[in-house]
Amino acid sequence: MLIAVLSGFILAFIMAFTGRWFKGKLSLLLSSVPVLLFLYFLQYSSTVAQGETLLFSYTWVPSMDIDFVFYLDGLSLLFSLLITGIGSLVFIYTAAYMKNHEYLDRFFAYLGMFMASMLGVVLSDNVVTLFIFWELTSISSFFLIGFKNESAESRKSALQALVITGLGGLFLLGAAALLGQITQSYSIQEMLQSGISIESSPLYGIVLLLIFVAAFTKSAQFPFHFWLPGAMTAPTPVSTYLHSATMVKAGIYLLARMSPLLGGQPAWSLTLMIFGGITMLYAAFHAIYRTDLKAILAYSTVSALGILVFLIGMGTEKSLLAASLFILVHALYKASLFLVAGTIDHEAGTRNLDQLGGLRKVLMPLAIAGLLAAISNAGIPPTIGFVGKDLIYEATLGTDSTLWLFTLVALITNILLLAAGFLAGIKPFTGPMPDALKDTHAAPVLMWLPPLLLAVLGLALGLYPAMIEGFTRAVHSSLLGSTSTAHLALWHGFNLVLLLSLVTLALGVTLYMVIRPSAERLAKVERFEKFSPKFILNGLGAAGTFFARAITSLLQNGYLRYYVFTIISFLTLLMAYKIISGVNLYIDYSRLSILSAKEIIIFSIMLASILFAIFTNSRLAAVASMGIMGYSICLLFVFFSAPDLAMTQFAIDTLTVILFVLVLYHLPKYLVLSETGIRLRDAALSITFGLFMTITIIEVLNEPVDKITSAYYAENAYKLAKGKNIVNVILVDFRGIDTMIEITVLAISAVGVFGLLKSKVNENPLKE
Amino acid sequence: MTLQDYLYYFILPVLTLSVILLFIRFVKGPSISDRVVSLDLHITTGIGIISIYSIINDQPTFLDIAMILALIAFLGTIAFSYYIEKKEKNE
Amino acid sequence: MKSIILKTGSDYLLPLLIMFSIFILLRGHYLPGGGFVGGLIASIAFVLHFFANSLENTKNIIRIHPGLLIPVGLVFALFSAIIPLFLDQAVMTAQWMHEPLPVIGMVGTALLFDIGVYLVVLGVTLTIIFTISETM
Amino acid sequence: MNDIIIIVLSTLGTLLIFLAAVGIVKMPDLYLRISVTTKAVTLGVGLILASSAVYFNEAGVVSRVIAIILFIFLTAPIGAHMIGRASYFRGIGLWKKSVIDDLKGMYEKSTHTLKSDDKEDEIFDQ
Amino acid sequence: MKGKFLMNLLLTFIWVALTGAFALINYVFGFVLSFLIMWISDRNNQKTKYYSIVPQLISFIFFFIYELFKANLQVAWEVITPKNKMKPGIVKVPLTVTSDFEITLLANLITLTPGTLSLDISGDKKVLYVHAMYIHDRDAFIEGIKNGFEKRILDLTR
Amino acid sequence: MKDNLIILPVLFQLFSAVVLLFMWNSTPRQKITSVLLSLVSLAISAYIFANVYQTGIISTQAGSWKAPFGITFVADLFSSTMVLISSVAGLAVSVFSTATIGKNRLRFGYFPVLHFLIMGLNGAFLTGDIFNLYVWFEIIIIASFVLITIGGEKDQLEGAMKYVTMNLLASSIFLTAIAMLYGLTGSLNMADLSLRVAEVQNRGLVNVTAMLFFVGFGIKSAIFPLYFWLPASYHTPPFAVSAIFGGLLTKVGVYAMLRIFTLVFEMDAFLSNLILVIAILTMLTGGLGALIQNNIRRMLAYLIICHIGFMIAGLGMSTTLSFSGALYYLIHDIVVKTNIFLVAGLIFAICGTENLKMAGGLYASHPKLSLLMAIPLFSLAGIPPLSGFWPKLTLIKASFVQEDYVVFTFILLASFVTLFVLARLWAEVFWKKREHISNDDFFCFNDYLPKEKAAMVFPVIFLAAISLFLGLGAEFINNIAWQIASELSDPSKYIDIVLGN
Amino acid sequence: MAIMIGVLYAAGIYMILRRSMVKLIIGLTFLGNGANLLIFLLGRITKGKPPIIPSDASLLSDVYADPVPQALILTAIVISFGLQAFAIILVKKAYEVVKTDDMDQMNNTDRDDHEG
Ligand code: NA
Ligand code: NA
Repeated sequence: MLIAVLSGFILAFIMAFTGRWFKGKLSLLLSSVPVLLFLYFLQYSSTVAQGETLLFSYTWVPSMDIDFVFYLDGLSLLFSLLITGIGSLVFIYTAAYMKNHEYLDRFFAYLGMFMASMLGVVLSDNVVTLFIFWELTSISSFFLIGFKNESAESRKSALQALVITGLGGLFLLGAAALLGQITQSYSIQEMLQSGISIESSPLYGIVLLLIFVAAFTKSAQFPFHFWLPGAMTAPTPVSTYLHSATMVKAGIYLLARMSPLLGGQPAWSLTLMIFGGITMLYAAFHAIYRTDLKAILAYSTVSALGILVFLIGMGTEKSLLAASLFILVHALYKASLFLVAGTIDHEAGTRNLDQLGGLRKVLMPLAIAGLLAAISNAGIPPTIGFVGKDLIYEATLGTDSTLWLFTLVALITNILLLAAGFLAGIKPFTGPMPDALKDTHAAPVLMWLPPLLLAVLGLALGLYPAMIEGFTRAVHSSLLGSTSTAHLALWHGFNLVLLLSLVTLALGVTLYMVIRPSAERLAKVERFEKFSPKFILNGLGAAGTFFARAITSLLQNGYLRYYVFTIISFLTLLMAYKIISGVNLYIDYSRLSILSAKEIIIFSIMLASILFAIFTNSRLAAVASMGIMGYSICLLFVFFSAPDLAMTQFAIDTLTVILFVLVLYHLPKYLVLSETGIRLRDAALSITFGLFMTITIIEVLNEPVDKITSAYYAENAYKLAKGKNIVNVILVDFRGIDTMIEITVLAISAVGVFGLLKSKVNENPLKE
Repeated sequence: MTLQDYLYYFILPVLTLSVILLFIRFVKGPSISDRVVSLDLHITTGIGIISIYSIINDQPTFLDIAMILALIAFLGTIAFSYYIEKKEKNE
Repeated sequence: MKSIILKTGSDYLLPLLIMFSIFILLRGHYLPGGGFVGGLIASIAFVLHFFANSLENTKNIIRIHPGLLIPVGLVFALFSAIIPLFLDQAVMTAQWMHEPLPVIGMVGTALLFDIGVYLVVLGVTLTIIFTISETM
Repeated sequence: MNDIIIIVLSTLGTLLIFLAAVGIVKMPDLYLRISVTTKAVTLGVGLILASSAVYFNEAGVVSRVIAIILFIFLTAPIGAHMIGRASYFRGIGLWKKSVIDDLKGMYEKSTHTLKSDDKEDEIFDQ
Repeated sequence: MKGKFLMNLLLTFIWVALTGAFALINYVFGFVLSFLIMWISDRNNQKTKYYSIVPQLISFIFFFIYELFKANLQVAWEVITPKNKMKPGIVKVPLTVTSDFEITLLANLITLTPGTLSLDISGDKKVLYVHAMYIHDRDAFIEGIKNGFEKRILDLTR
Repeated sequence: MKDNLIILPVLFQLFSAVVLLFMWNSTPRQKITSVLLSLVSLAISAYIFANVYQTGIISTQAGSWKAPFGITFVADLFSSTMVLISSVAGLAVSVFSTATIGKNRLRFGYFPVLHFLIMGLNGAFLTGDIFNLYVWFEIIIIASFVLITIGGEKDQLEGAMKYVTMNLLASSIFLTAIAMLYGLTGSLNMADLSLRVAEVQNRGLVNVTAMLFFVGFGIKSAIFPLYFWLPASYHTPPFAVSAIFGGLLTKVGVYAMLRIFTLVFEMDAFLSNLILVIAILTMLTGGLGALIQNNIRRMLAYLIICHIGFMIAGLGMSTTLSFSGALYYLIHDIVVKTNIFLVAGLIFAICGTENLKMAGGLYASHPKLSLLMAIPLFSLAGIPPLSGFWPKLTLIKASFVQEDYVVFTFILLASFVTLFVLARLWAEVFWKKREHISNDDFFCFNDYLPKEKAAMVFPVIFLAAISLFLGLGAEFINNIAWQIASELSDPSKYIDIVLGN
Repeated sequence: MAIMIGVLYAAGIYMILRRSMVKLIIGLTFLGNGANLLIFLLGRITKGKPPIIPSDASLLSDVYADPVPQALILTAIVISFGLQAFAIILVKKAYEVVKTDDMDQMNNTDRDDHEG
């Protein structure tokens, strides 16, 4: 199982090195991977359909409680089959669609990566590994969306998609960690079985929020939906695979998976129904205004995803059953429609409905596929779409109080979607063929067969829903969290549901007849873009950038003194707080050494030279007063019994002065001084800081201290280290390492000075 | 009054007073050369202070510092002269 | 800028100061001094010579590039640090000769180390000051 | 006896230093300050050092003191000379009541050389 | 190479004095040490002259100390009296001494004497410029130097 | 293993530097020697790490003076891990330098100083003495001063002025803090201090001292609002230098903080909250800064800051779990940041610019290299299961345990910003078509000798492989991080071993 | 003495806050001096008793100054000399290349659009 899940990565890895062999004819060979996987998963279908579940565990990071645990139940198997099945078709389709493309190998690598990630998402029982694969789908989709990477539009869409789904991913991470925190386990099954009630946890709200954002971003729910239409810049196989059949359903998958765990509460269902409802309506409206085939499909996908969210949110047995089936239904017809659109684009050179028509003449098989998919979408019997739509109406009608509202929403959405489906699946093939399309060729078999297969499958399943009944039941069980007894049928007899379906059909077809997609109509809608979430989020992004720029240029403004000011202010604040709040202020005068007159005078001289250095305009005078200060310190060292220090301080001071003198030789006079205000401000800060230092020092001096180290040195310097000047013994023996490093510092400094002075400026930082 | 007291209460104060006077010149300038001269005398006077201090504390060790002081102060003066002479006048 | 007085003076001061620096170096273990101050005094000697004469003159005296003293000094220090490692003792453990040498006194790795310090300080100071002067 | 010598020497030295300090404040121009103070202080410090030599009265200390004194006497005039000539070169003027200035105009600014008499100067000017 | 030998001995003594250890072995060590130091530092100066006449040296030192005290008192007086009788100026003193060592010695002695300061020596070593506090008579001043310090230096070195 | 061998990472680097100093005039020999010596030092570090991993904390007393009288060196798992990683980074940078550092810099001691720098890092990691730590810090800063200015270009000098000033300021504050500590306890040995600080009566003073340490180390580790030096300077030196800086320098500050605030000072509520607030602001300002940069290295510099926030947050939460998150992040960050600056170097070599707007087309021209570079890029972004992800997960867990949802929120936000920034980098540099044609005289990547190309690519592969291991081998690394965190949480064993109890 | 150290710190900070590079370095020197004196003071001061074992004794039994701070300061002084020397040269070089002593004019590398 692990190999099955990871095979896509292996494929991608192999492609990175052997890619050049797979750019031509051999590329079709790659399709064997998804096909084999599909067959592999198919073998479990009967088992699963019987209501069994399978668990595959592989150790990975046990210390973090993160392992590869793959859980195969109805839901995950459904998705696995979709992923590998549609994957197979997409692989095959791609081989033809992108024949001889320069980077075909990369494309397959990304597809493989994506497929593997997606399998990981749907199979993982461990929420963290689920997140990991989830994130990998975002990444691989980033590469896929941005595949035409030299187009700015394409890059922008890829980034946009990554931003939205990446953001969602992080929420999922949070959710995963939080769930783990609440239930002390990362395994979804264990969570379900542990009986710990997440609903009653105070963190429930946060978990929901996190899960919702994760799912909504991935599944393009309002207000995060806009990345999906944007992602249509990707090559059609990508749109088909990611943006209709699989990746966008990851959010749905997540909600479905979590439904038994988190569902049932008003917070869960209301939120999902509201957002799902808004999304399905909003996107459906948008769909019929588009002229670009793929845009239509994209919006209708968003809308369909809204329906799914809505259904899951409703959380009734019927709605979940509807969801279970609709996932499959939608995948089949939408993938088909996308592939159809891709082929049209490939052969006719445009996807613009304005310019399309009459293509049935040259692309007959494709027209059939389009028609079948469109009617499945429309929910016209005997397609599986009809079964799905029925279930949706049943579900909405099944709710008690607000039934009419839900049903109305579903109805309108379905009408719009029907029209949109016809626009995409039927319109290009009907009517007269525009002159521009006269030289359209027939599509190669690999480009019409996959959509046709999908469409036919939709038809077949509609005719024999029993074929998948057991399976759907298994899916339904997963969603319910208990065993399902659902029954699928094409024909339920004449009832309200059927009536609704008929109304849908009638109004939808009428709408299709009325609509004439055109640029002008599109423009009308786009006027409202100002209020669209995309625009608002873009605005937020711009505001964020502005904010980032403002903050950054405020902080990193280039003025060193400002930086230092900030740092010292920060330090002073911290010290002040600690001193005022915590230090027991008292002065024990007896512990303070009494200063003699000469020390006071030395201090006064130091003080004077400091002031002099501060206020003088002559640099040299400042240096000289620095020298004076050094010598005063040296005298202090003499008075306070530190001859070695005095010597060293003196020698160093002189050398420093010499260095200054040698260097200053070149520098100009002091430049403009800061304004008085700034000087006062700086002075205030400096003095405050100095004051706090003084207070701290006095307090530290009050503390008793037991210096065993010094006592040990006094005792043993001669006995053990054979030296009488204890300071020097410390330097060369007790703490000799310090001295060794110290001379190394000097050595490095010399190297630096030498280099700094001798090197010539060169502009190229890499190579001279 | 012991020798130490005498040194402590008379000699040292006078020497420090001299240091103050030297410092006045340092502050007054007016030219950099005046300051350098003052600096040099500071150090030389420092040598005197240190040797008095070594008597007071009975610590001949301090004379070593005086030795270093003498050696190096000279170099500082030379460096300053070097600088003063080399510096361009228009600066 | 050459002053005869300074030049003559420095001719006499140079050996005096070098000697003094060695004196300070050797006595460091017993009285104030040591490799560091010693090295500084030695470098001051050469710097003084350079002020009085020309850089070429002073360089001729030293013969080698002063920068070379740095790694040499570091080798001394490194040696005194690693010798004990070969004797299975902790790094920098002082090793002493059993009998004191005349004049210098007890000789051990500490002295070796101090000499290293002396050389590094000398090398560093001269490198810095000479480089500055060369590039002025 | 030693104490008296010490007191005399140190007092003398201290007074010299003090006078020099007064001098450096009082003297009207740089050159006077240098010439007044350098030596006074030098001698003063010498005396003080001598007093400490007397105090400790050990060969080691005495020799050290002698070394210091010698060194000061060697370096102080050189230092004074260096700073004086540099200052003159840089054009730091004499006191207004100065009676004579033989050095005026003798420096060759560009080459930092000093001439011994005026004639060359004239030749040079032509 | 008598001069060098003397210098060597001198350094040896200084060494012994510095270390304060008067054992024979220390003299030997000091001798070797100073020999090495001179070897290092003397490479550029081929012509070196050292004084050989010790008595003259001693008398010279006494003369110098005398001068020093005299001048110091003079200056002290000047400083403590409020009125000043100064007549400062820079005087050009022609030189008889020729070697660098002699010139340096002379200049330093002049500087050490309070009230006078050797400012500079001309490039051709013919003239010493001296700053002085009391120049009542220029020629007398020059004579004072030439007959005082310079003559004694010449006695000592030639 | 003989205990006193733990000092070898330091001494061997010193030895290397000295050997290289002796080769001053022969830069080709320096190159080979540096690489070989780096290899040996990697072996030494690995050997020490293996020993510590198996036998536990090892300490040695320099000069055989028993603690607290001499200077103690301690290799616990934390320090030996850090030493190992810095050797890894050192090797990579050394190899990269052989191709990318020009004569103008090699002639002025580039390689010796590089080894001095790593010596300083190793010393700082291994020492058990607070003043000795200061001294090692000084080695690090002087070596970094030299490296940041080497070559002496205008930008370098401008950046260096700020870098130098603020680092010197930090040193002064650090030294001040040490003085306070000595004044309060009379001791310098960190294990000994741990015991003595607890005995100080006037707790307020201990707190003030802790603040000084916090600010001192804070400047070095570039936390808010002390990080200004970093974006001002990190993009100015050669790429190899940026790499070692970006990888290791700020991390020493983090190391020191982790060490001091677990061993010497107790983490009280105020400190903990302070650190958390700072951590949040660090993540925020760093992330925002990175958002708007067009210069790749400036962008990365801000990301460094942003990610320091993660580690500091781990410190602030102050549980074994949060420590282990911070430590895992630390390990990951060193490897990946080093690598990413090397990647920036490669980008520059290929595109002739490090400006996002002008660079481009890398993916088209160097697809395999691009994929290689994607590894550090995405590791840094914390894409699971690469190395950046695990510690983040741990930190998030830790924040939940603490019920610190603000921290959690900002960790997510900062991760998000990082992801975005790096994706943007990818889109601009790798995907975008290169519009700007660099001038002809630019020495382009393709003009390099094969040997040099290999020297530029190999370190990236090497570090990428390690970061892959850090990610995919999460179990191993997480165990190490957890073990270190446990050592930090309960320093009694450390203290016992150092003091020989 | 405590006040003096406070003054040194204050002066150091004030100088660093000025615009001139030279003042900046002098400020850093002040800070360094302040820190050194701080170590010295906090090691507690003893007057007139250097930590040197008398020639006729083998250990220090009398009152003596604490040698540890002295050794630390010595190390710190030397190190800060190394750093300072470098900083001074850096100032010189920066002045030569950037042509200004004014730190306010060195904000090139902090501009958003700075091209490295
Ligand atoms: Na030292
Ligand atoms: Na030291």
